[in-house]
Amino acid sequence: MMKNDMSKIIENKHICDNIFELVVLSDIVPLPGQFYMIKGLNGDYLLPRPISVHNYQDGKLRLLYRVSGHGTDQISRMKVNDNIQVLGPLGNGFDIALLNGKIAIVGGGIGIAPLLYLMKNIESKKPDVYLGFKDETFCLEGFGPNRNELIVVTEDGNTGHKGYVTDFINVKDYDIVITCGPEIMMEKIIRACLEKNVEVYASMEKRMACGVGACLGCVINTKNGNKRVCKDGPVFNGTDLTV
Amino acid sequence: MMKNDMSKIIENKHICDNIFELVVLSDIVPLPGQFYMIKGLNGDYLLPRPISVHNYQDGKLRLLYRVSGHGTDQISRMKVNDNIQVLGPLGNGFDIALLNGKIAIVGGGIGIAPLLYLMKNIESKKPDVYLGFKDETFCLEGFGPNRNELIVVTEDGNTGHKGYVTDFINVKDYDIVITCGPEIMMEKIIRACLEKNVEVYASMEKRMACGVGACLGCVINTKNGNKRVCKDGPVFNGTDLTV
Amino acid sequence: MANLKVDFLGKVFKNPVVAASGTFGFGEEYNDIYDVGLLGGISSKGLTLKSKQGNEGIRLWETPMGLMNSIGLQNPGVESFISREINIMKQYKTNVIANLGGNTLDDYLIGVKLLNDSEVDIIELNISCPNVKEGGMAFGIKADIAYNTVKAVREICRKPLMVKLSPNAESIPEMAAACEEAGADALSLINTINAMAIDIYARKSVFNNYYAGLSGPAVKPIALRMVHQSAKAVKIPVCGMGGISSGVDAIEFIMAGASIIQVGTANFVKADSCLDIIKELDEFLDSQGIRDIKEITGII
Amino acid sequence: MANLKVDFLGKVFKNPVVAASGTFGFGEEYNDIYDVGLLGGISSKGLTLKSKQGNEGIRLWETPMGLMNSIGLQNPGVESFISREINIMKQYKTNVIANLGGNTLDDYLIGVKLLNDSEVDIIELNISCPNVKEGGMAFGIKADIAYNTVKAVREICRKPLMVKLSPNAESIPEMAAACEEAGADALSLINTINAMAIDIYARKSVFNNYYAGLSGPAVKPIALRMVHQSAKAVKIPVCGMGGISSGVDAIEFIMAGASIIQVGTANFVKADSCLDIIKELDEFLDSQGIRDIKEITGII
Ligand SMILES: Cc1cc2nc3c(=O)[nH]c(=O)nc-3n(C[C@H](O)[C@H](O)[C@H](O)COP(=O)(O)OP(=O)(O)OC[C@H]3O[C@@H](n4cnc5c(N)ncnc54)[C@H](O)[C@@H]3O)c2cc1C
Ligand SMILES: Cc1cc2nc3c(=O)[nH]c(=O)nc-3n(C[C@H](O)[C@H](O)[C@H](O)COP(=O)(O)OP(=O)(O)OC[C@H]3O[C@@H](n4cnc5c(N)ncnc54)[C@H](O)[C@@H]3O)c2cc1C
Ligand SMILES: Cc1cc2nc3c(=O)[nH]c(=O)nc-3n(C[C@H](O)[C@H](O)[C@H](O)COP(=O)(O)O)c2cc1C
Ligand SMILES: Cc1cc2nc3c(=O)[nH]c(=O)nc-3n(C[C@H](O)[C@H](O)[C@H](O)COP(=O)(O)O)c2cc1C
Ligand code: FES
Ligand code: FES
Repeated sequence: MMKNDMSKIIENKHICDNIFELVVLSDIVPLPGQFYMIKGLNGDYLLPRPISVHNYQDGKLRLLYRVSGHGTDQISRMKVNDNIQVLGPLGNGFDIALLNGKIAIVGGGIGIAPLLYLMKNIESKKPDVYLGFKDETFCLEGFGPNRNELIVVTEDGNTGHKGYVTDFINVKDYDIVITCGPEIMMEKIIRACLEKNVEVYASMEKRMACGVGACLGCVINTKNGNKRVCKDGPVFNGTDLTV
Repeated sequence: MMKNDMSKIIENKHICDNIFELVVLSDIVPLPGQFYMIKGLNGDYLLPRPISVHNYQDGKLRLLYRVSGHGTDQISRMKVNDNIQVLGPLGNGFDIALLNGKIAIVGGGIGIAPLLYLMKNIESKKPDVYLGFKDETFCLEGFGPNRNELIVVTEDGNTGHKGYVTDFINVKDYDIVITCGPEIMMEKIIRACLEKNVEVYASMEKRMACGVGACLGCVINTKNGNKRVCKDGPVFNGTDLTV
Repeated sequence: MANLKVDFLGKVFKNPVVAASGTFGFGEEYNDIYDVGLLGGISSKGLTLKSKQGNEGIRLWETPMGLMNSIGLQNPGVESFISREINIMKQYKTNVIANLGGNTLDDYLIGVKLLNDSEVDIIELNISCPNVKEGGMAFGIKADIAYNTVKAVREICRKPLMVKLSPNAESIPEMAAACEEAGADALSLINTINAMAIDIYARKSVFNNYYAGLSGPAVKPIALRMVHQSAKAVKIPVCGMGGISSGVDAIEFIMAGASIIQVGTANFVKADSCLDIIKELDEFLDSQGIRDIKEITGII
Repeated sequence: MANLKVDFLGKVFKNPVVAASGTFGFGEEYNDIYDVGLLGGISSKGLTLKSKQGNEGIRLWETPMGLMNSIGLQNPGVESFISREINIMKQYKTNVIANLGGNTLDDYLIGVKLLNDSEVDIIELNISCPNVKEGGMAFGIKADIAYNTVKAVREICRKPLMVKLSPNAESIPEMAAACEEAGADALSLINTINAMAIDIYARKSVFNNYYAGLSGPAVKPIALRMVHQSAKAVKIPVCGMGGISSGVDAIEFIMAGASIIQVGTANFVKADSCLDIIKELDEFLDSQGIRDIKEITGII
């Protein structure tokens, strides 16, 4: 079941840099890794934008997004009480039941967005969390050090370790690695895991139109043929991917 | 000289019904009857909207507008401090030097917008003011009864006289009549004036693209051939018009 | 409640709103959002004789109020359609239109033969595909090639045959007339308009195939003109589309001569756009005191 | 500061940005807003041999990110242009392009003869006007008619001759090649696309002439495709236009093969759009380390 609705904006807050958090009411409890197609009502752009669930609690859906172009810029200008179009939850999400053993979560930049809600859902499994940023870090609190091991890496060493997050994780230490972030980061992680026979799940990104699996605009090549990121993903098992 | 600029919005106030007042800073003192091409920056419409100067004082330009479609709706949603595109002042405006003798100003609905600033500019000439509305009246204060004779007419008799403003003016009583409002109202006034040999000036409306006289999209037929409402008008002498 | 029901090629459409080919899959994804049985019909994803993987590279690109796509007809093939997807479509209580493409005349003919024995209500022959025998120029560009294709298909086709015109045709009125003469029962138009986008930083065309198809509100004024031209050029009914996003848009197409309409890109903009359009059609007719939508079909 | 200077038909354009015909009058109105001498050139309002009053009824209509117009070539006529308006244009230190329309071949020929002796830098032959001798079909639809027209004009024309193509042409590559063969020195495109709008309440077409011309950002992807096709089809230089509103748009057209570009509808959206575009061109080139705009012309 998915919801196609006008929702009133509860919050649309500037977090830092070009990162914002949008909060809307939503009845449906999403799975971690699922996403929503979001569109302002009076924008001069056509297609809704895919944004992952960042957190969900007590009917409040939180979406963390980076202003990276025209559509997200328009969304960031919307005010509390404005109506916004929210279609979702969409996609497969992570299959929590499969996530057992020693788990690492590896996020990069705005790719950390879906990982907070994932973490909350597998907190009892005490995953280690690796987060990489360019310079400014954001939303670290949620992943809080009292909850699990938190390794923060910035390219300039501003906060935490200096370098790339991929240099600070030894995938062999884990049974399962979960990753979301820039393509190049995910590729490195996936390759390392496949080499070491570590189970790996990645949340993929592709331009979308329908977001529900109808237009075939968002397919990726997998070992089992074309798969739709919006419907068959966005979460894929690394063994299916052709990296 | 005209200005083509991004201006910061000082005020964008709901007056009543679907009437709003927009206030921006502007260095150039406009002539009464001139107008501006107004456009929000992120709207999903292409063409700026022509809006008359409603008032101008101390560098503050006031525009009174009715939300009647998509563009004006978008303008009405803009907030204080947002940037807005303002091109103007444009058009000929009223030639104050020509306005002598006993003057009547006849406005209808949102057509009263340009008449307040006109009135302020010819206050010393003590014009009589006739204003017609459908039901709710607005912005009457500016035309204040202490300044001149003010005759208010509403179709439902809610405020002032009941009926059409055209039924309450005897154009013969005046040397000059100035009108702005719905086409049908202006036509009646112009015809009456031409019949009675009373000088009459009307502010005309046409769809516009450039607003500066270049595209020839806004022409009206006059006795002297096609005239551009944006450049040769919007104020026309009744004797030129083919009503 | 005005009467929105339309007879089209002998089928009853409960309203004139049909989901456009390629934008609605085989209906099942949108049926998770609303009951797609409320639509007048659904046109299937474009089918080819053999299954196709479609194009590599970027498949979607947004333009000002438009969408470019280069899906490349990814589809399961006619045989799979007949054994599987048609059953999905058939469970929704609405008309099932099979959109059929092909690169050779034989592709079309074999495909039609297979569909003849299926449960599809209407075949929509998509003649915008590149014609491999004619050097890649689409069947839908030159009226004489279209005529031959449609005529051959007509001879073996036992389903109502609707031919989908390409806006890239040399002349829309000539193309429309040629398809009518060749035996089409109806026309549908427009397919997407050939267009281009360039990634100026990468210094290359966004799409691997250079050009891609433009759809959405941006093309509506062009589509409306072409639908009007077609409706004037032929006596067979016309199914209009191209940028329809609202009841007002739909009414424009109907007044211009479309008996039914299709909605494509608007499904992406808002998933239940088709329902909004049906509602707005009804409201418009009521507000104007029109009791039957057929009263205004082609009045311009 | 990259080099934006372009040689085009033997004239020096200080930058490739030209104000498009019909959107800029004869330059004087926009010169009240900024120094139009900063532009690469200005194309005049479309001229006809005799003055024209243009069309009755609504002349402008907004569409999603587009503009429809039906001005109907209101203009003072070639003779008035030569005695009056050209002098206005000539005071701005930029190239003056005379855009010339006509309903018969004779109109064109007499017009060109008059312009031969004037100070215009380039003649832009607009072949989108309805050809009265051919029953109202525009000169610019069929390549053979265009060929004959351009050839006849070429024989008497002593100015650089740029032929402005209509996007409604049956085939853009064939049309481009025909005009080149007939002796055109350059091509410009696109003119507006035939389109329609309906006032559903009045139940009639918005425009008295039924159809009108669509321009603006909505048509950009189509225009870009046509400019690319033309540039590939001919060796003569191409002037590209259609929906250009930003430096990025302009670069796309230049990469697709346009040596210079024109800006039309964008002037209405923001009066000094041309200046913004020139600035953005410069910034893009600098940011990419490109020292001369010619390095990227037609690289796709
Ligand atoms: C499943 C999924 C989940 C996502 N979750 C988040 C999230 O939680 N937070 C967040 O900030 N971003 C997320 N993204 C990326 C986000 O969708 C894009 O950054 C956004 O669409 C860019 O739109 P724009 O208006 O800023 O850019 P524009 O340049 O205006 O976009 C133009 C078009 O390109 C598409 N596009 C551009 N960049 C991307 C991209 N990286 N991925 C997919 N489409 C793109 C847009 O959707 C749009 O159709 C997610 C993407 C996917 C596919
Ligand atoms: C010289 C002049 C001065 C004006 N002064 C004022 C004023 O002070 N206050 C005010 O409220 N209105 C004024 N108007 C009318 C105002 O411009 C229109 O109401 C407005 O453009 C409608 O835009 P929209 O976005 O609401 O409607 P839409 O329906 O979205 O407009 C679509 C297109 O039609 C044009 N259009 C629609 N209605 C009109 C109209 N009545 N006149 C001209 N173009 C129209 C729009 O400009 C736009 O290009 C003036 C018009 C002119 C010509
Ligand atoms: C993503 C996408 C895929 C499409 N696939 C097909 C197709 O397979 N067969 C076909 O005939 N038309 C296809 N079309 C064209 C549409 O059916 C329709 O003709 C066109 O998009 C214009 O309508 P619209 O503006 O409402 O989208 C496709 C359009 C889009 C946007
Ligand atoms: C109001 C208007 C008037 C036009 N008049 C002419 C004309 O007289 N001659 C001509 O060749 N093109 C004319 N055009 C077409 C433009 O020059 C240009 O080819 C077209 O608008 C596409 O460019 P654009 O999208 O940048 O506007 C006109 C366009 C508009 C919008
Ligand atoms: S976005 Fe349409 S199939 Fe994925
Ligand atoms: S709006 Fe362009 S001439 Fe008046």
